[in-house]
This record gives sequence, C-alpha cells and structure tokens, in this order.
Amino acid sequence: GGKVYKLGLSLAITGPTSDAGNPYAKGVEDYFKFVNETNILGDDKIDCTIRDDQYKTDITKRNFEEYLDDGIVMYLNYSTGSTLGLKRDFEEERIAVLPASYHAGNLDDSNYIFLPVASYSEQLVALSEYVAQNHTDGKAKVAMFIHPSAFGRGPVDDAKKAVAAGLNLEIVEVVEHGKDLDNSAMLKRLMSKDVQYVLCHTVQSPVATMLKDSSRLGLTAKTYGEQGKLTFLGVHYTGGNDLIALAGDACEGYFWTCSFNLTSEKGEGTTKQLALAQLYGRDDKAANSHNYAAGIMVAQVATETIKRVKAKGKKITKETLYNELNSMNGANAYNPYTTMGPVTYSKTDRAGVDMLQIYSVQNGVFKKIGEPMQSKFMKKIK
Amino acid sequence: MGKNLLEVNNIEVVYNDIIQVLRGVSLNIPKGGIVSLLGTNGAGKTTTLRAISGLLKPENGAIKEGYIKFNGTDTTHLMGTDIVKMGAVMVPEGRRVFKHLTVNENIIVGSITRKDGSAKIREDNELMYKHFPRLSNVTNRMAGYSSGGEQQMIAIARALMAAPEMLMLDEPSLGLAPLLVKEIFDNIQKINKELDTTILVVEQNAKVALAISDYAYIMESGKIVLEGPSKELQDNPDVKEFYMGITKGGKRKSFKDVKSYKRRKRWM
Amino acid sequence: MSANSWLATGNFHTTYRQEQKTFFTSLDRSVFTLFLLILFFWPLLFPLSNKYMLVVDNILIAIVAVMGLNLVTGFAGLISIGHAAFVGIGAYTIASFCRTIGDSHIIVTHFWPVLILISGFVGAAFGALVGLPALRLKHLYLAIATLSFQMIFQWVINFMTFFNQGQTIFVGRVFWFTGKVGRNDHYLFWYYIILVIVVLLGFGVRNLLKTRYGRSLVAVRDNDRAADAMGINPGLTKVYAFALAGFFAGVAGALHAYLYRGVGFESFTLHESISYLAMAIVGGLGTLNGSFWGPVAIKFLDLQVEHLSEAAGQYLPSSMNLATALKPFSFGLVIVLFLMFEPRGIANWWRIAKSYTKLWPFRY
Amino acid sequence: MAHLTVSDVTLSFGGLKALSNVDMIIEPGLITSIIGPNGAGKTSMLNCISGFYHPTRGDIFYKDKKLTNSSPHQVSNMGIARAFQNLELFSGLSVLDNLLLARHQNLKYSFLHAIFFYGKASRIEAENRAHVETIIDFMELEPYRKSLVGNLSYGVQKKVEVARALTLAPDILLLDEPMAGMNQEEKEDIVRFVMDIQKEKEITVVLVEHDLGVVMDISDQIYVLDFGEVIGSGTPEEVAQNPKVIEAYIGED
Amino acid sequence: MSYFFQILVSGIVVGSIYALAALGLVLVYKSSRVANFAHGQIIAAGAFITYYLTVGLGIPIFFSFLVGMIITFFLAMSVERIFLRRLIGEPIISVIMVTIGLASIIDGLIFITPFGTENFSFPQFLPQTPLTFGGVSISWTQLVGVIITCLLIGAFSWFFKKSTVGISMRAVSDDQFGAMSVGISVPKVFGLAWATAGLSAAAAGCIIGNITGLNFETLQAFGIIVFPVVILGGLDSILGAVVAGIIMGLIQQFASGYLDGNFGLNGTGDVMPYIILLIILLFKPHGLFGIHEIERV
Ligand SMILES: Nc1ncnc2c1ncn2[C@@H]1O[C@H](COP(=O)(O)OP(=O)(O)OP(=O)(O)O)[C@@H](O)[C@H]1O
Ligand SMILES: Nc1ncnc2c1ncn2[C@@H]1O[C@H](COP(=O)(O)OP(=O)(O)OP(=O)(O)O)[C@@H](O)[C@H]1O
Ligand SMILES: [Mg+2]
Ligand SMILES: [Mg+2]
Repeated sequence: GGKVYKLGLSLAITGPTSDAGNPYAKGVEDYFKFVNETNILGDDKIDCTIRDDQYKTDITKRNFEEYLDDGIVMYLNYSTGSTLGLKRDFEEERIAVLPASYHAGNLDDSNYIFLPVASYSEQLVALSEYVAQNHTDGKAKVAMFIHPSAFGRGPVDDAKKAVAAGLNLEIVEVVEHGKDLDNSAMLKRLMSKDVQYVLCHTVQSPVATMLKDSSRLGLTAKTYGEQGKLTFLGVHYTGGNDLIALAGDACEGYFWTCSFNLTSEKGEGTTKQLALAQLYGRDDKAANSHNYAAGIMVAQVATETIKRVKAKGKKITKETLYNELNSMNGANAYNPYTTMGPVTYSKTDRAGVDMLQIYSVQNGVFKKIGEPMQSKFMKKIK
Repeated sequence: MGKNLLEVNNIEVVYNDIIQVLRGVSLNIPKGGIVSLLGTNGAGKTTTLRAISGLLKPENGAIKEGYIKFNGTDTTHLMGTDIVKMGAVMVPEGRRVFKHLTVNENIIVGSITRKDGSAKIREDNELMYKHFPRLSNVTNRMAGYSSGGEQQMIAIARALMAAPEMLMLDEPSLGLAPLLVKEIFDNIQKINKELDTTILVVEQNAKVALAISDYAYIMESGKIVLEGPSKELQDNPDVKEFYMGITKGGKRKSFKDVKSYKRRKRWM
Repeated sequence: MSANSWLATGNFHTTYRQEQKTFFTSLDRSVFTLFLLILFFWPLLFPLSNKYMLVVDNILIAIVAVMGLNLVTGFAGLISIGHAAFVGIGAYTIASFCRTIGDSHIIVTHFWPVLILISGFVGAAFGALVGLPALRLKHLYLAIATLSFQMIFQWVINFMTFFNQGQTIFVGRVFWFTGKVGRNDHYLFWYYIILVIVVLLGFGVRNLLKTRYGRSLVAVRDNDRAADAMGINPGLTKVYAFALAGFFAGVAGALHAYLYRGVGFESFTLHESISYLAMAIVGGLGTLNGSFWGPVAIKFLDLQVEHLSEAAGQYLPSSMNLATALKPFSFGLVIVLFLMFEPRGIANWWRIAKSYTKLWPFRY
Repeated sequence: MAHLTVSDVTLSFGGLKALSNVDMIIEPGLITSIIGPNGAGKTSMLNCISGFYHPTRGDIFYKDKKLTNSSPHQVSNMGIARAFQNLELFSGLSVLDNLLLARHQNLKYSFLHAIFFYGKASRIEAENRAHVETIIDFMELEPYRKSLVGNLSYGVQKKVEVARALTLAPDILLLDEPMAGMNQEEKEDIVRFVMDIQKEKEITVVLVEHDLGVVMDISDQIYVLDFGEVIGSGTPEEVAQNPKVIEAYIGED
Repeated sequence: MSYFFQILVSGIVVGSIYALAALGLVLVYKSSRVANFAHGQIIAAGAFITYYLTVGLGIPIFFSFLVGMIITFFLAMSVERIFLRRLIGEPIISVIMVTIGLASIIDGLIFITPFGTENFSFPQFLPQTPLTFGGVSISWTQLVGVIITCLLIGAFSWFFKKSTVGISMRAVSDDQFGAMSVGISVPKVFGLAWATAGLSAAAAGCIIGNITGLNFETLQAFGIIVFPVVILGGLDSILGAVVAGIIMGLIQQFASGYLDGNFGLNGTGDVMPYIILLIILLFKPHGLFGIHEIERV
C-alpha cells in the first residue's frame, strides 16, 4: 500500500460568499478524487479534509488546529479575513498555505502563504492600466465600488499608489457599498462628478444590482468608454456566470479580469475541466463556474508539488513541500490546464499565475478581450 | 322552570398535575334560571367556571373525574371555542376587556363564533347599547381607559354578543361602587328576563347575589357545602353571619367589633 | 442541625442564616470540591489535542459571556440581542492596547490579568451606556435597541482604521511565572486561567443572587412598576443589569482575544449574539447553572453535527449540499425541539434530577 | 401637624380631569378613607401620592418634604407604602420572595459585600428574613409561603399585596381596595389586620374601599370624591348625612 | 435637482419594499406579540418557490406569483402549527428563540436545494425600458412592486380595522384568556397571522428577487433589515410599517447619495437606519405609530 498525505481545506461552504465557496470546494474535492482514482501519485493517496467555516476566522482557526493535530503537510485556506488572521500561525507552524483569497496583504510579513494567482491589487491595477490606455481624451475619471471588508479594501491603496506613480487616471471616489436595494443615488452622484469608469472589487450580487440600476437609469455605456456614460469593470470575484444569471442583459459590456480559463472560451483546459465535472456528476452550473476551476487549480498545485518532491525521492513533509513550492519557477514553472499562464513561485514572488485575461460580456457570455497581460505598475509600486 | 340546562356531576380538577382544587363538585342549572355560587377565597369558584367553559387548559388544569353536560351533550373535554359555540359563555374574573381595542370593537369581537349573518349581529350590537346606555357615550374610546364599572359592562355585553343560552359571570361586582353594583345586577336580571338567558353568577357579595337568584350553592375548599333556594339560604344563620355580616339579632354587625377569634361554621 | 452533618437528610435549619449557605450539607460541599478537583486535573491525566482544548476553552469563555447574558436577560428580563458586541468591546479593549503600545509590549504580555479586568470594566461602561435606553424602552423595543447597538458596533469596527477595519489585530503571547507561554501549552494554560475566572465569577453571581442586588433584577423583570413602589429604582436597576452583563462580556472578550491571539470582528457579529441567546435559553434562563449547561450543550452539538455532516458528506452524492445543510438544520432543530418540549432549559432537568435524588427512595 | 398634605391638586389626562383642585389632610395615626364612584379619581389620588402620576397642578407634602415630583421609589423610601388595586405582584416568585423584595431599601450593604456575601450582607439578609417571617405570621400566610403568587386565588393574592406593603415597615400605608373580591368573613379578617396595623404598629392608613360598611365602621376621617372633586369630607357620621354623597355614591336604600 | 428627485423617488420605492417586507412581521406581532426572526427565510422561501414555479415548471409568471403566495401562505401556516403552537403561553423570549431556531432550520432546508448558494434571476416579463419623468426614472419592476405593496397593505389595514376576524386577532394579542372566553380560537388566530405573514413575505420576496436577483444571502438579510423599520413604525402598526419603511428607504438613499464618499464616510446606508432608530426611540419609545401600552396601576 501507498502512503496517505493529509491536506486540509477550510472554507465557506455556507454563509457569506458561499456562492463562490461552494463550487470551489467541489473543484478541490473532485480533483483530489481524480488524483486518487487515476493513480497520479502512484500508490500514494491524498486525503484532503474539507470543512465549512462559514467565513469565520474563529472556526477556521479551529479547523486549522485540527488539521495540524491530524498532521497535514499543506493547508488550503479560503477567506481573506482568516488568511490574514492566521498568518502568524502559518509562520510558527512553517506550513505552506494556498488560500482562495488573492489579497496582496497575505504576502506581507509572511513567508508561507502562496497566492494561486495574481493578487487583487495586481488585477485592479491592471484594470486601471487598461482604462488609462484605452481612454481617448484626457484623464479618465474613475470610481471604485468596493466590498466593505478587508477583502474589498486591500487593493484600493495599491491602485492609489499606481496613480501616484504616474498612472494616468483620477480616482474620484471610493465607494464601499452596503446591502442596497437601489443604487440610483450612488450612480447619480458618480455621474454628477463626471465619473466615466467604475472599477468593482466586491462580489457578484451587489454588482448585479448596480448594473441593473445603471441600465434602468440609462447610464450604462453601450461601447467601451462611451462619453457621458458609465463603463463597468471588475476584479475576480465580481464576475462569472452568476453575474450574468443575476444581472441578465444589464451586464452586457461588463469588463472582468480573471486568471482562469472560462468554459465560454473553448480550449484544452476547459474541456478537461468539463470532463472532470461530468465524471463526478456536477451540474452545469458548478462545471462552468470559474470558482470550480479555481478549486481544481489549488488542488493541482498541491498535487504537483507532492509529485515533484516524491520524484526527488524525498519525504513528504511540510518543509519539503514548502521548499518545492519555492522552486517552482523558471524551467520548473507549472502549467495547470485551468489557468491563463504558468504558476511560478520563488522566495521573492509568491503570487502564482501572473497572467491576467480581460473578459467582457457579449451576448450573455464572457468573451476574451485581447491577449493575456501583466500589470506594469504593480512592479513599480512594490 | 324547565329542565336542567347545565349539569355538573362530581368533577375533580387538578392544576399542574398535582394541585387538586375541586373535590367532587356537582351543580345543576335549570333552563332560564339564575343560580348563584358563593364561597370563600380559593374555594374553587373560578376553577368551576373555567371547567364548565373549557378554559382550564391554558391554566394548566384538567378535569380528572366526573362529567359536565350542557344541553344534554357531554362537554367535559371540549375546548373553550366549542363550548362558546354551543351557547355557554363566561365573563371572566377581573373583566379582561381588550384594553387596546375600542369599546365597540370589544363588543363586536363577542360575535366571532356566530354564523347567523351580519344583519342580525348588527342588530344585537345596537341592542347592547340599549341594555347599557352608559356605553353608548364612549363607543370609540379605548376600553383600557374606561372605569371599572364600564369595563364590567363591556365584558358582559361582549359575552352577550355570542347570543349565549347561558351566561356565567365571575364576580361581576368586583371593585364596583354600590350604585353600580345595583345597576349591574338589575341588568343581569333584565337580561335573564328579556333574552331568556340562563345565568350562573359567582359572587362574594352574597346579599345582592341571593337577592336576584333563584337557587344558590355555597362552596368551600373545593366542595359544595350548602345549597338551596336563595330565599332559604338568606335565612340561614351561618350564611347570614359569614356572608352577609348580620348578627343573630338581625342587625348588621360593626366591623369595629370583629373579634380575633372565629366562630366555627356549622357545616364544616 | 443533626450531630452528624453527613447523615442530615432534610433541611434542619434553626436559624435563617443557615438557609443562606451555599452548601446545605457537607455532602454537597464535598461533591462540589471533588468536582472542582476533577475539572482541574483531568487535562493532565487525559491530555486533549489542541483542537479539542481550543473547543473546551471556547466553551468556558462562552460560559463567562452567558453568565452575563443570563443576568440581564434571564434574571432582569431585558432581552439583549447585542451581547456579542459587548464581548467584542472587551476584545477590542485588548486590541486597542495592542494597536497603541504594540502587541508584544510588556503590559500586554505580562500584565494581562490587569488588562482582562480593565476590559471587564470597559465592557461594563458600555453596558451601562447601552442600557440607558432601558430607562424608556420596554420589551421588543429595547431588544431592537440592543440590536442597533450590535449593528453600530459592527459598522464602527468595520470602518475605523484604528481597529484595522475589522481585520485581525494580533495579540502577543503572554508570560507566566515559568516564562513565555508557548504554542504547545497555550490552550492548556488558558484553560486553567479561564477555569479560575469561571469559578470566581460563578460564586460571585451565586452570592449576588441571594442579596438585594440580585433580587432587584428579578423584581424589575417580573413587574417593574411594583418594584418601583417597593423602593427599587427600576431604571437604575436595568442600567445596572446591562453594566453587569457588560462586565462579564468584557472579560469574556478579553479572554477570547488572548486565546485566539488576535481580534477580528467576525467573532462578534449578530450571529454570535444569537448563539449566546440560544445558549442561555437552552441552558435555562434565569438560572445560574443554566449558564453552564447552555454553552456546553450548544458547542457540543455544534461539534457533533460537524462530525455528522462530514460523515454524511462521504456517503451522499456530493452534488447535493446535504452535508453543509445539515449543520444549520440540526442546530435549529435542536433549539426548536428544546424549546418546544423543555422551554425552561436543561437547568430544569437538573432541578428535576436533584429533587428526585433528594426524595429518593421516597417518591412523593 | 398633619402627616400628609394634598393641596389643590389637579391631574388631567388630555382633556379628562381625573382630579381637580383636591385638598386633603391626612392626620398621623388615623385611618383615612377615600370613597367615591368608579372613575372618581381615588386610585389617581393614591397614584399622585405614591409618585406614579405627577399632578398637573398643586402640591403634595409629606411632613415637610415636597413629594409632588418624586418617583415611586423615592416616595417609598420616605416611608409611604402602597398596595395596588389591580394586583401588581411579582407573579413569577413565591410569596416569601415577594416579601423579601419589598425590603430592598432597608438593606444597607455594599455591592462588594454582596458579591462575597460575608459579614454585613449575610447578617442583614438573615435579619431581613426574620422580619418577613413576622409579617407572614401576622397576615396568616404561612400555608402559601413557598407557593408561586401567580397560582394563588384572587383573594389570597390581595392579601399578599397588603402584606408586601406592610413589609416595607412604612409610616403611611396606602391601601387601594384591599377587600375587593372577598366575602364577609375575609373582609373581617382584613379589617382586623388593618386595625391592628394601625394600633400596634402605629401606622397611618389611607384606605380606598367600596364596601360602605367597612368604611363607615373603621374610618376616622372620610373624603368623598366624584368626578375628581371632593364632594364631602368629615367623620363617617357627617359623610353619611351629606346629601351630595348620598346622591352620587350611596344611593337611597 | 433631478439628482435630488431621483434619490427621493428611489427612496420611496425602496421604502415601500421595506414596508412590504416588514408587513409580515407586523402581522405576526399584532396577534401574538412574537417577533419573527425567521421572516427573512420565509421571504426567501416564497421567492424561490415562485422561481421554481416559473422556471422549473414553466407556469406563466403572474400566475406563479399567485400560486407562490398561496403556497407560502400554507407553508407559514404549517410552520406555526408544527413549531409554535405548543409554545402558546410560554415566555416571549422562548418563542422568539424558536423563530431563530426556525430560521436556522429553513436555512438548512434551503441549503439542500441549489437555491442556498447559487444565484438566479426571474425571467424578464416587464418592459425593460424604464419610465422616465423629467429626468427621474423608475423601472417597471419597481413600479409594479410599489403597486402590489400598496394593494396588499391597503387590504390588510382594512382587514384589521373592520373585519371581525381582524379585530379578534388584535384582541388575542391584548388578552389571550379574555379572547378564549368569548370563543376566539387562539391557535386559529395564530395560524392565520402566520399564514398572512407568509403571503406578504412571498410577495416581498418576489419583488425583491425581481430587483436584486435571487440570492439567498440577500433575501434572507431582509429578515433583519426590517426590524428597524417595524420598530420605528411601531411594532403593531401597519401604517407605521409603511411610513417607517419609506423613511428608512429615504434615509438609506440620502445617506448613500449625500454622505457616502463625501466626508470620508462609507456604507452609511447600512448603519443610518439603526442610528436614526435609536434617536427616534428616545422621543417615541413606542415608535411612530405603535400603541402605548395602557398601564394603569
Ligand atoms: N393556575 C393555577 N395553578 C395552580 N393552582 C391554581 C391555579 N389557579 C388556581 N389555583 C388554586 O386553586 C384554588 C382555587 O382557586 P380559584 O381561583 O378557583 O378560587 P376562587 O374560589 O375563585 O377564589 P377567589 O374568590 O379568591 O377568586 C386556589 O387555592 C388556587 O391557589
Ligand atoms: N393613565 C391614564 N390615562 C388616561 N386616563 C386615566 C389614566 N388613569 C386614570 N385615568 C382616568 O382617570 C379617571 C379616574 O380613574 P381612577 O382609576 O382614579 O378611578 P377610581 O376612583 O380609582 O375608580 P375605581 O373605583 O373604578 O377604581 C378615570 O376616568 C380614568 O379613565
Ligand atoms: Mg375567583
Ligand atoms: Mg381605583
């Protein structure tokens, strides 16, 4: 018999953000099942415990303690709050962590957190760059529509830094939204301040409500950057199929950055993703979710790391896995089928996939806009 | 006087499964009559009325023995609503008007169990103000602000709106000034005559109760200890002394002279 | 009293003072002492894993908080839907120290007992402040006022940069006579600290309830107008009840901060307030021992359901959310069933059991 | 000197005048009764004295202290106790606890004493209990000592109501219809209590009662209210002769 | 100026939806003095049932609105029968806690379905072009929402004021024993109260679902948001719910229209209702229209 490697994932399967957490959990679960059934690690198996933490740091901590008691070798986490909150524990335990939160702050004062893809900050700055580049006359006036939490606020400062570093746009306002039923007031206010672009960093449902209101008020730009109208753009968790489900026609022309391949753009990766989903009987909704892809992706990275350590004939421990992750660059970069580009980690760079794809909603599906790109200003402000 | 409308046979009532309050109470109420039920505090008069009107349950009480028949039907284990529908309505102790409803709304609520059409109900509603003219001045006032006497009238009118065959009153004179007591009891008598409503009245004020009733029961510690036509009881020396405060000489005895010792009642 | 106090079976009181005693018989006292000894020694004999020790510590903290909630809601009858916010006030008192003087400043790491006490008083101060509406508001109106406080608390923490906008504020490791309390001893260490606090506060409450300070709480619950006529200032009593609850909550919050070595606002949301209420009710409102039963029961249930839903997740088609659904479902179901069939809480079972043993073998 | 002076008190609720220009003098050591039809303002008068209502106009003095705007607990602390017309008991508590509670103001020990329950607190609580037991004896409530007040019959609850007011050991006792809902025999008992209270404990009693027999027999002084106004006052004999009183209240017999 | 008016109109629209969501809470409170913390879940259930009828079973949308309301009516009624009936006469806090537990149970049940975590939206059935008057625009969805709200609220107001059953429901909340003595069946009244609350909740759920899309978290959060509304209006007043709903809607819209993003403030729309509530309660402890408890000693 082979060995069993223990991993743990704690995430919000219920509670806030569970609309993302749910498919994410499915992705992780399915991929590990697939690994075990198809003997990707030979005789060895991966045993990944998945536990709900309802988006609460306290429960996450308890789950983490239990995983430690169980002897996990790598940890998969989810929320921004808990990743930040457990940072010190990760340091003390010297355990590599792959969170679903791409918050740039996860990387500060910490050596063990590995962001799977480019940070929110990088995504938001990249979007800002896109706006600045494609804006035709003068300085683009931008508002930010932000989730009222650590998750939402993190990238705002970086965007401001980018502006200070010479990015040619003006951030007119940063709005932290609430649970509004009607965003008319806010949209009108933005219009009154001549705002032309709204950069969103929150979750889907408030964006959907805003898009609907904007379209009702006739404020949505028909084409990118239309004068006197609003063009909406957003970061990872603002988009996806759920946004289309919620906002319907109102989200036509919405711009979105994502580091994952979407099933609406057929490719080798998405075919595999759909096959995996079909193998384990997932419904269409989960199968096509980019959060499902994100879940698969962290499982892929974990599996790949274990595989490489094994290949070197070393014991699988927290330490060897950590070191292996750090050497995942250059020729050793790993290319999972789920992402836009390769995953690269090093002692100095712990954001995995650096490539971003901009998508836009056209006729009810997200379509690629241009080629995968990388943020330039993010390097400047670091 | 006709046959018995209500027949209470040897009932025993227990609260909270342990506190036995009634120990074999039997009553007979003839159709169209007025019967009064007297007794000391805690004797179980209120409990008896609750038992008859099916309202023991909310107080966590239950009838353990015996039966109650109303109009020939066994109602021992029926719920309050059904008993009201059958025509026995109680005016509870302490009036219990709906404080935040207007006087008229209080009265209208009484008709909730009736099925005989809104015209008839409206007619009865008018009739109540004929019986209790005092209320017609305050129809739209919140009942909670009415005086004690008015509240008692509201409670009686409310009960009458159910067009009951039998009306049970629990201490209607409670806290009322002498003139009002008189008015209320005159009304009770009138209702008995004009609407042909059978009446069971629980009272502490033995004088007025015996004056209007045909028959009376006296209750102590959960048992009926004395019964008879009201006329006879009025002359019973014990009743006279203990319930009406009249000395052997026939004079009212002064409260100033109450002694600290107690004479034993002969029925005990 | 009979000559041999061990054989005393009834209440033989010859003075009223004897009736005030905490333990009526020596047997009672001995059983209790034994119980305490067990509480102190079991972790040494049967060491638990970190996770379970954390759970146990958590239960003890919840007991502190629920004792407070029980005083204001159970004894004084003032429904508080903002108790977690008070707990949060305690935790954020510690966090404020960490923010201003640094999370490994000697005051934070060495003088933690003082900080815990301070947190209690800060909690009490806020309790009194939030209790002020009780001077005018009653019943649900008051309950919703406390809900408002909860919401305002969340908003303030979430938006103020001083509080790190709700993100975790770290708290350093504390020192004991033996030096720094390290990772491995952390949960055990706090177990003993919290246990001592629970025992002290428990006796405090028990004594309080025998005196006018406790009775006045019950008086305003049952009938505040009559209380007024009996010379009890109902307004002041209500404010005082909130302050008391605030104190307990503040202490619990401080303990929470130290135990988790960090303070983040998710630990003090409306949902937590509601679980504190659930604990108080399931335990038994208006009883002291209910404050112990409730947290134990609810946290234990939580754990069991987690296991159950995990087990279920393995066997059921994973395309169903059944495993995740099980948790809120069974949590709700237990609360509802409990209230439907035992609205007076576990404390009532305790009472029944006790009266049974007293009468045994003579039932009735 | 008069114990309690009510001078020119008016109390209005919106348009309704519950009391208008009422003057009353309550002499120490006597039984003063207030009678009148329902809604005449008797309870309102007691409410004004005990601080539940504050007169719209006029003043109330106790000895030299003005208590017009005091709140109920302040009045109670001055030594004026009150039994309510509609039961206002702590219905979830036992009779004993109801009485223990009433002694709140007389128990002087600090919060710290209470928490640790040492010295003063425990001694004073024991004394408190002893005091309450004498009242239970006095009012013959022994059988009900430990029963929940809410489960007692109306009459017994009324008795507890009076007992609780007595427990306060007041100078003045305000009784609002203590005999409502009692039969002759029980009324006699209560009368005996009231008279004993007055004689033995030298407590001034203010009595509101509808039973004229009782009022006429035991009062030293009677005030008759009707529609919020004093329509007659004096000794029982004087009042009984007053035609206005007969018309408004007593009726022709 | 159109800025101001747009905010005003939006405030009123949002407010009337609050009012409708709050209505169910008022209905239950009015007859049983119970604050229902599971109201948000019932709103969500109503919305999802309707969604299922339209999309899953393909019933025409107006018809499925009706059917959805009726189903929720019976659903809420059975909730009362199963869970709350035993608790008649128990302390209010126990009953409140039962509703909290109930909320959790319904959460669990909804989590079994895809509705618990995923997002959906109703098919579009109303014209998409908004109605615009002088620069102020309102969508058809909002307009229909406001009209349904007005109709339902008008109907319930009449019911409580005039019909004998309505009056008897109020009577029960005043004095249960007194109500039983005149033959009112208290359990029936409670069942009816819950049922009508369910009906209004379903209506609210559909309207909100049409505006924001169907997201369980969002829908269920209404159960809490309505509390400041009903308290401000006075727990037992339907009129109060309407007025307070609109006030809250306006506060939120004006807060987010004028405060947010201006003074370094943000998210004020979420907290202002609670602050305003506290301030108003200081002056009107029974809310704007709540009846004053008649307390005569
Ligand atoms: N809900 C209850 N639970 C327990 N015991 C009760 C309950 N209600 C009444 N009792 C007891 O039952 C006995 C009879 O009470 P009941 O109210 O029937 O007396 P009553 O004759 O109406 O007296 P009163 O004239 O004082 O009203 C009393 O001893 C009382 O304590
Ligand atoms: N809180 C109040 N609000 C409005 N009106 C009140 C209030 N309290 C009393 N009243 C009114 O004041 C008047 C006097 O009432 P009060 O209770 O003093 O009468 P009473 O003489 O004690 O009558 P009873 O003999 O019935 O007890 C009544 O008309 C009553 O409706
Ligand atoms: Mg009685
Ligand atoms: Mg009175």
